[in-house]
Amino acid sequence: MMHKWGMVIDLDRCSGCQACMAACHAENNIAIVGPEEAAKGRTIHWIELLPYIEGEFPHIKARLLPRPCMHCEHPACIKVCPVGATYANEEGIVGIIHSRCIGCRYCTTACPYTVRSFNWYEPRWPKEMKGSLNRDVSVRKKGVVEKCSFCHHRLLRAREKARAENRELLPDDYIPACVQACPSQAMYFGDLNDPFSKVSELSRERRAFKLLEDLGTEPKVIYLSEGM
Amino acid sequence: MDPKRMSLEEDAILLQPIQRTGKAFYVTLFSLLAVILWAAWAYMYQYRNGLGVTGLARPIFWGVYITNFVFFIGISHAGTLISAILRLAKAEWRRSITRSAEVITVLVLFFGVGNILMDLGRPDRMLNILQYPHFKSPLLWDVSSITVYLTASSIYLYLPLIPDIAILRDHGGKYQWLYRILALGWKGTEKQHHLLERGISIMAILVIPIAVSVHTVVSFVFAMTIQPMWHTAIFGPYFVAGAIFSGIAALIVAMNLIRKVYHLEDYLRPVHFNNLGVLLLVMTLLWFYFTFTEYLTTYYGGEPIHMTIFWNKFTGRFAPYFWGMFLFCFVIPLPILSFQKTRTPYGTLIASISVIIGMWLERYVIVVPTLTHPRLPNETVLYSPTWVEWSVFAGCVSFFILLYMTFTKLFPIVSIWEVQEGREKSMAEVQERIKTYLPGIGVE
Amino acid sequence: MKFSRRDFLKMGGGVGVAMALGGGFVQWTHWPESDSSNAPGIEKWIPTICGQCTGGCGTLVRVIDGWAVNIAGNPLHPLNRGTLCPKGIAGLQALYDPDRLRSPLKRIGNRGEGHFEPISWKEALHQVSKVLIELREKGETHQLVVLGGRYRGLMRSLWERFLKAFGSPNYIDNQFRWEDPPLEGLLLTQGIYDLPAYDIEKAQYILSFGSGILESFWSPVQMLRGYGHFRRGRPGLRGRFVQIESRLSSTGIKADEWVPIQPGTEGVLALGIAHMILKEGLYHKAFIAEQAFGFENWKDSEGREHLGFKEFILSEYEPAVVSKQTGVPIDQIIRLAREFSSNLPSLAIGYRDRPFHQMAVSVLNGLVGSIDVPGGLLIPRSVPYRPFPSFSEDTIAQRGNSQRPLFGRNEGVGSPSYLFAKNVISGKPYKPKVLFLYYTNPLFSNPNPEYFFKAFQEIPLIISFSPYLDDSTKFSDLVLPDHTPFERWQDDPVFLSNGFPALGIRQPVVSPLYQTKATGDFLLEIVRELGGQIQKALPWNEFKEVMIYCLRGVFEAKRGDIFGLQFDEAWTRLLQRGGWSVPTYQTFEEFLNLLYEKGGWWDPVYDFGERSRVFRTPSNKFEFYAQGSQKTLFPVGKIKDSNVLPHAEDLKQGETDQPYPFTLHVFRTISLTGGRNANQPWLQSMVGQHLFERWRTWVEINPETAKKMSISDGDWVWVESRRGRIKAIARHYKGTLPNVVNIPFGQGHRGGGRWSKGIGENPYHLIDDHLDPVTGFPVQGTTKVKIYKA
Amino acid sequence: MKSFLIGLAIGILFLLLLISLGSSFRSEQPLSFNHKKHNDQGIECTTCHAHFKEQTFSGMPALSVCLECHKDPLSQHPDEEKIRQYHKDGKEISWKRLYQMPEDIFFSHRRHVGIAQLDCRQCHGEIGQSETPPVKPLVKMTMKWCMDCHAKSKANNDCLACHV
Repeated sequence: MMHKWGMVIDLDRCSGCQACMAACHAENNIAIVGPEEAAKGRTIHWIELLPYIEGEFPHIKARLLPRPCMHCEHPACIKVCPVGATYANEEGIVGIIHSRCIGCRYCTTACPYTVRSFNWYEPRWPKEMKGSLNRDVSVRKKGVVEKCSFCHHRLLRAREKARAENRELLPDDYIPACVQACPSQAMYFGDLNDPFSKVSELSRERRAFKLLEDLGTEPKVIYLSEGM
Repeated sequence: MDPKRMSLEEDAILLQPIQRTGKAFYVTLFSLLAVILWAAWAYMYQYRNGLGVTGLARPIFWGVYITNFVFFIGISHAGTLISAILRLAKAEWRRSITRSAEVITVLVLFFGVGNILMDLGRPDRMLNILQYPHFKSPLLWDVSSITVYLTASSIYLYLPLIPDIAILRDHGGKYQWLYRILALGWKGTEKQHHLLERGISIMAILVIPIAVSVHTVVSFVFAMTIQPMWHTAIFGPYFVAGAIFSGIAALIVAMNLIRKVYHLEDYLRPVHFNNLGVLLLVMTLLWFYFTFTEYLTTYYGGEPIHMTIFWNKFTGRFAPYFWGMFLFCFVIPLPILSFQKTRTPYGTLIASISVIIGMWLERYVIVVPTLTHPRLPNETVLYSPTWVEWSVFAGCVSFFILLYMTFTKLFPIVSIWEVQEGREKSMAEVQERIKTYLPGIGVE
Repeated sequence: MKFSRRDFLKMGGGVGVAMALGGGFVQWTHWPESDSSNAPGIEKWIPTICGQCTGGCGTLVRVIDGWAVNIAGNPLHPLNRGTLCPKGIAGLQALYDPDRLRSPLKRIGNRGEGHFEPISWKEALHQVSKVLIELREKGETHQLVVLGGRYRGLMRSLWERFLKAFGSPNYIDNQFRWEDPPLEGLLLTQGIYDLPAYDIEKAQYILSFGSGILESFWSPVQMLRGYGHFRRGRPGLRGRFVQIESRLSSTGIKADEWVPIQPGTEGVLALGIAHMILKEGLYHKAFIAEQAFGFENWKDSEGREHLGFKEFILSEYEPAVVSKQTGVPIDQIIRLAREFSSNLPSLAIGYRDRPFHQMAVSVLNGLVGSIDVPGGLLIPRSVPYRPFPSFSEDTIAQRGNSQRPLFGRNEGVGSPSYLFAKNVISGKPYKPKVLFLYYTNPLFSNPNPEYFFKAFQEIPLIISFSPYLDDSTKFSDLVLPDHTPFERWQDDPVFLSNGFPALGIRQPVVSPLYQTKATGDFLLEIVRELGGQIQKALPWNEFKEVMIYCLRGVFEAKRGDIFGLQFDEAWTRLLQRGGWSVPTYQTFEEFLNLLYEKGGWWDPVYDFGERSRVFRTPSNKFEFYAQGSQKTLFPVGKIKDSNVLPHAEDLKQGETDQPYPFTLHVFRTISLTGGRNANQPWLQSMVGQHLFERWRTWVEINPETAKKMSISDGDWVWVESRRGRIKAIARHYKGTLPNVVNIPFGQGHRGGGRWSKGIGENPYHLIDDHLDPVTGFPVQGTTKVKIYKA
Repeated sequence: MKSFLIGLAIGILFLLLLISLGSSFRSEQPLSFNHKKHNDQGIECTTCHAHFKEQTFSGMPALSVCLECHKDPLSQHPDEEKIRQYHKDGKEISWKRLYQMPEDIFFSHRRHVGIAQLDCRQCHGEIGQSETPPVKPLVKMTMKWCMDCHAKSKANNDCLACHV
């Protein structure tokens, strides 16, 4: 059976440390956006820790929630792309073909989770840093949209490795960088089609919920709520 | 009716703009050119550096360019739709105004499309839309329907222009070669006339659904997403109504200018303005009705995510824009247009300028606030358009005026043959027609 | 058709125009190519130790073509088991920081202006050794001072050995951080002045008194990993966690309950909780009976009656009294006391507050018996290094060593650095001539850096070993840049939250990028220049040799093993005790190779019940009455009992509150916990994620208060204390007390690189002069400020 | 005016010609390597391009590999001396790569050669028979070319299988 890659984030384990964010930057060659541009809101994060701070002092209900791309089953972004530069593949990963994107930013406005970012300028690195870019991932050009790919390049490498070693792809062969880095081990990744995978099991827990579930986008990122 | 036979004495003034060009024209021309060059430079600056030079950011991915896109497409409804409706309704007073309306349509469409192209992050890949079209995307529906609309309205502009071009061809003067080509050998025979009339009426019928579809589809760009205050069925009719609203306003402004500059007071009379004023009044009320419905629906439903945006428009950061829109779209035009005393050319001009400003604001208030408040927590980003965006906007407006001006210098802006036809033939026709539904008239 | 010459000319013009237009068009449409060099290459994963903070996580660095391309946690390192914190990942940006120093530098122009010229290492060595030889010749060796910061392992021993052989008593430790665990509390109760281990993985209940355990812990990943386990690692058992803090920090957000409290009164609340535990008899009776001292009233050897903890607390800290001081409701105090003492094992973790407030937190652990038990506070064993060979000082060194040290008294209690600065300013007992700065940046990361500015001005020669031009380095005369952690050899002895000692090996993953030199190697070069007894004391050529020398002790200890998978502790213990321990290595060579290959060594055993290790107090017990403090803190004169029992200290909240209505609370976020990380864009882009703040300094104000002052969210404001003022963005934050404002630490570098210099402000410039008499360090939460629109 | 327009037209044509010529990629190798000669000696591709079976890339010949045979003169070819010159200078030979995948393509030699057992010639053509180093790829690789082959060999044609 086809894999259906999904992620489970246990908010009870999550410590809000943002290692996922940094790991994602390092893995995916995300552009460095300096202070002036950051103040305008041009920072790019494929996964971002979102704060929910409700109530009034001193009775506050606050939550921190890491938000990658949801890789929805019914994504709002794919439909609207006029050139088909973003699509969902058979394994459910919503990908972007950066070399086809015309930069109309329709997908960015259509995504209810605002996970997509745009390259307002040509991403540049000081020459001292260029060699340390991840060679498995493209460096985006200015004027295209980008977002979390579930570190799909890691899947390509893992598949290849498994094939070279003449074996099936094992559950731990492929995990995204954020999951790998997570110090409190709040993130799980795996095949949702496999009823016995860790993510499958967790996604059936009582604590499991999805973000903006009522929109019917059917995210493949599942959260486990805090508390008992 | 042989054009050679046509006496032009009466309507000579209509050819004057083509025959004579004053100093004022060149002054205007060069100042417009200056603005356009400046805007071109601004765009080049954006092209080289990226969209970072605009005020856009995450999550406000769309701003002035998209606002302009909707705005210009809206303005384009002035011409074709109004002229087509008036033609079909056989409103006699239309004869002197249809051309000036149709020209707006054709010219302004380019700027609507242009703004969307300028909004692209990768204009160099623009042709991907044709190479890899993805028809699920409302943007592609736009591309299709705007292309059809542009074609249809160009034809619709061109057909009634043929006899007038023939007049120009036969009258001597500059650009004979151009007129010769464009006149398509018009001789004014009965057959030709018949064909022309047929063509015009077919186009008039065709163009109405197309025009309606265009603006509906433009609204779909927003309504098809699931974003709060965009995802609503009212957007189709709301946008169409708004488009006609701003279109008529644009037409009134254009007519006022033509009237003043080319001294066409005899052709564009207060009654035209009065009639259009009434139409604008109707649209004002319709606009209010739609706006009211839309916001009431939102308010009554009271969904929190919608209400955030709602209150932001009513009392929050976007209140100046929202209430500005209300002021310009409703409060100012309504009283002016309500009374015949103030439905003068001058009165309607004021109301129309107000409406145009208001309708631009309306589009802004539709595009930006929703994007400012996405469903999930996001950083507070304030969108303020930069000089690049304003320059490009100014450039678009200037370019449009320039093209319009140039048109009036090449072709008569009031349809000569139609006016004459009206004078000669319609009189009889009208009498005939009236006879069919009123007793006691025309019985000589 | 005939062409005239004129026509040809015109045609030529046409061609020219076409070419010009075309060329221009091509030029104009030319899309600037992005400039990455994504050439593929063979990848290697090299284990090393992260150097971004003091955490000591093991990392694997992915190296392709000599470039470090990515960093992952080392799955074998027991401290982080393959995971990392954001700082660790940004280590890549520390290595490839474009603003790193590229060679030794010599100051030109005035001090602090930041003008330097590059010099060679040879010249640098010559200059330094000349100065040091001069000190030796003049018998002024004690005027060499080493100011050392937050690092671990043999480098520290090397410095101390060097100073001893050279003849200076002045190794000044500048490690103090408010955010550290309550070390003074541990000293007072257990006689240990070192980091304890908090076994949170096995704890059931954590009461954090202002401790940023999820943000600013000294070893973040071990705490974060432990936290995950504490919450969800034990089926059916979910640890409960309460955060008591004046600000709703990320830690507070993650806690089950946030208890807002007046800043600086966390210790008082601890006393209130202790009161309720005593009153309700909920304390751990066995522990108190067997392992505690000073709980009940007692008689000393001279027969004098002394007040005991129980009576003192019961009489002084009624919940009503505590509630008034702290702002925490009485019923909440009662509930916390009951929860804390009934969900065992429970842990109370504080921060480096005033010493007796720290002690108040520490005694809570004693009250519930959470000392040296699973899920409690543990005292880890250290890594069994082989000691340095013995040597004898020469006469010059002896003379120098006998001088009074510049930090005065107290045998290393508290922070000697401020005392040092004060002494330097006053010139008593003497002024230093040469100052080495190693792994420290006091002009930035010490509260109220003015002390150090003034002190540094008095020192004729300052030599910095920092690889970056940080604030202090900018102020120095000679810069001898160290390798960054990924370019050098170093040992990293650390311990885990369950008390197991571990030893990580830091090894170069890339060859040094620039003309930098490991400070250890350089120090040994100096030693060779100095010769004589000094060289005999340090008979090594490079730091790696020092490391290998000492590692032999680990090899010969016959305990522990190379990093491997988790294994059963009980089984290991059995093997070790029986003398059957069979490590994976036979020879020392093998041991070293495995060490470099796997990343380190550990000893997965914690021995419970070794009293002499756990209680190093005069009574050899857990002291509710700090007997030991009489020697260390109050060396002269008699003291009142209530002074050495945990008590509420004078809050010293400034004289008049009127002009400065707010208390300043400086906090750290996980990204910029240390001052070292500011020039790393990845971290800068997520400094204050709870408010989406990045790349700047903001000040958190209670929304209601702000509204009253008509300060809107996002306004620029001045925050002014008696010491100065800084400009920051005002942010409405609901997790702020109405009378407190919070400012993050980490920004506002005066030195530093392109991504840190001049970005944001350093709130430490606002901190008041007042130093705690015991710790010698400024006290958190005593500075008053006012705020107004800029 | 007319002549000017004619000139303009000629100019534009000329320009287009230039652009189309300029767009074809050319590269000169530092020394004139003879694939055929080496091939005829029975030297395998892997000898010089060491990595294509295990790595994503195939790798250019390392100087040390050349020196294994060319340490002392073997032939009369003037370029042979260059090898030893490189050795003397302590530099690697700066081979130019003929085939350059776009940056957003994840291409793996291991997958194509090691796993799928494709013949080198499938993509590199008869480079083994070339006597002088070709200045441009012998097989022009386009996306369509890749996808046709993928379709034919039932390989994955998903966008994300190559685009990263």
